[in-house]
Amino acid sequence: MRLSVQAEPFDLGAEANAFAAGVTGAGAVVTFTGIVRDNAGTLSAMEIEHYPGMTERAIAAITEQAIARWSLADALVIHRYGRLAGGEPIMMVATAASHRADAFDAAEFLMDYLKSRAPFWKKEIGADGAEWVAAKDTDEAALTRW
Amino acid sequence: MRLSVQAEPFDLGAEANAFAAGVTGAGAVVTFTGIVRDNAGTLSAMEIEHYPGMTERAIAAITEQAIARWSLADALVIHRYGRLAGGEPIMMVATAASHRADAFDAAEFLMDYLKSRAPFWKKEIGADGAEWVAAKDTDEAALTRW
Amino acid sequence: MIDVLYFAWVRERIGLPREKVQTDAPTVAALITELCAREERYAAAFADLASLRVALDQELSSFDAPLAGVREVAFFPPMTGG
Amino acid sequence: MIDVLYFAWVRERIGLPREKVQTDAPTVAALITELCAREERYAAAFADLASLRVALDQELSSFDAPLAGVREVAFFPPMTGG
Repeated sequence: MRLSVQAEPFDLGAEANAFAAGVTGAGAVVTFTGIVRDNAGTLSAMEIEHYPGMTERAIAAITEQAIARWSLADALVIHRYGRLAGGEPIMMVATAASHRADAFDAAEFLMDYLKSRAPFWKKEIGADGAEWVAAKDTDEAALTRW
Repeated sequence: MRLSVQAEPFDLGAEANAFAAGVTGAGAVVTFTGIVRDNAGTLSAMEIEHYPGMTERAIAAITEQAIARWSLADALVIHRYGRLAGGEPIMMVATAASHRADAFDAAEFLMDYLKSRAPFWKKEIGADGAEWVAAKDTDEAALTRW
Repeated sequence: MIDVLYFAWVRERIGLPREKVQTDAPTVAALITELCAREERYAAAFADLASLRVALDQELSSFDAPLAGVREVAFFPPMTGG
Repeated sequence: MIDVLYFAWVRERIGLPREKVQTDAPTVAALITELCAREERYAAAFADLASLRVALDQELSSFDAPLAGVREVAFFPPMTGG
């Protein structure tokens, strides 16, 4: 299990390869990567604030829950904070399991919980000012399926 | 859209990076990688047979359906054939969409359809002989959810 | 003349990957009956149709499908890709 | 003395990321009432509790939770990670 809360960019491919190389006996690896949307060339930036201490605790608790529930061979969570440019990766999760359904379900669970239960707040910085991203009702509703 | 049916190994990380670099405006990238299970060090090999011609047609049809249904920014499918050693990647899919639910659903759809509708057959080669992998009822049942 | 292809254990039981067959069979089922009448290895391969699939010109089809105009018939077990 | 932390627009409205508060408030709600009585910027930040979340010692909690033994209280809007 590797969990990282970091300001630095990460390399999706290098992380995915290192993760896959570290698991034995798993037949299925799923990765999810969130990227700052670069809408139609309007290179928007994003500022991500977090709650040092609680962030790490929340991510560890969510990931341990996923590993236990879906008998994962391993799991990875990387989440950045600070200023990110359009097109940059924000975060990624990876899951490894014997069968694909478990790897997919665990990755979706991680994403749903990280989105609404890990203390990060996104501020979108556009040409005409900055705005805090509002939480969506659908994100809160997504938790009820687990 | 990149579709490849190949005997050669592929590099998960390099493919994931190239795929993510090629999409603009997508906030979510999901990858699935299937790996030859190396059970408890019994390095089993796998022989994958396919139906040249039909394989490419089936993969293209399934992928085009996924792109249209989930408005994907892009999709990738790589599937190997021939002899594979334990721990080697068998295949991967990648999907890119604006939102995570679409990227996840499309990747799961691709996997469910590739598994039961693309003409590949797996033979497991163990210490005491070779055996064709039997199709699972659950794989056929998985198609009904789409 | 029609190209008939066999994959996986169907290929192994029949002992060849493909062959040209001269037939007037109107349907896939009729072609299977003709093949089974030839030799025991065909009968063994086609013993349980529930565990077989058929593709006509590289599209999945059914055993009662007509063969008129078809150039390539393939028989194989349920697919196990992914 | 209790550490009180503010994040995102709560931090911006109140104008500081953290402060030490001397309080005997028995619950989170009582602490909020005390803070709102101080200055307008607190009242503005806490105007709509439905759009706020609270964590006690880095665990999500509720506004009616007791403060006894708590060292760190954090107020913030619903989270938007991922």
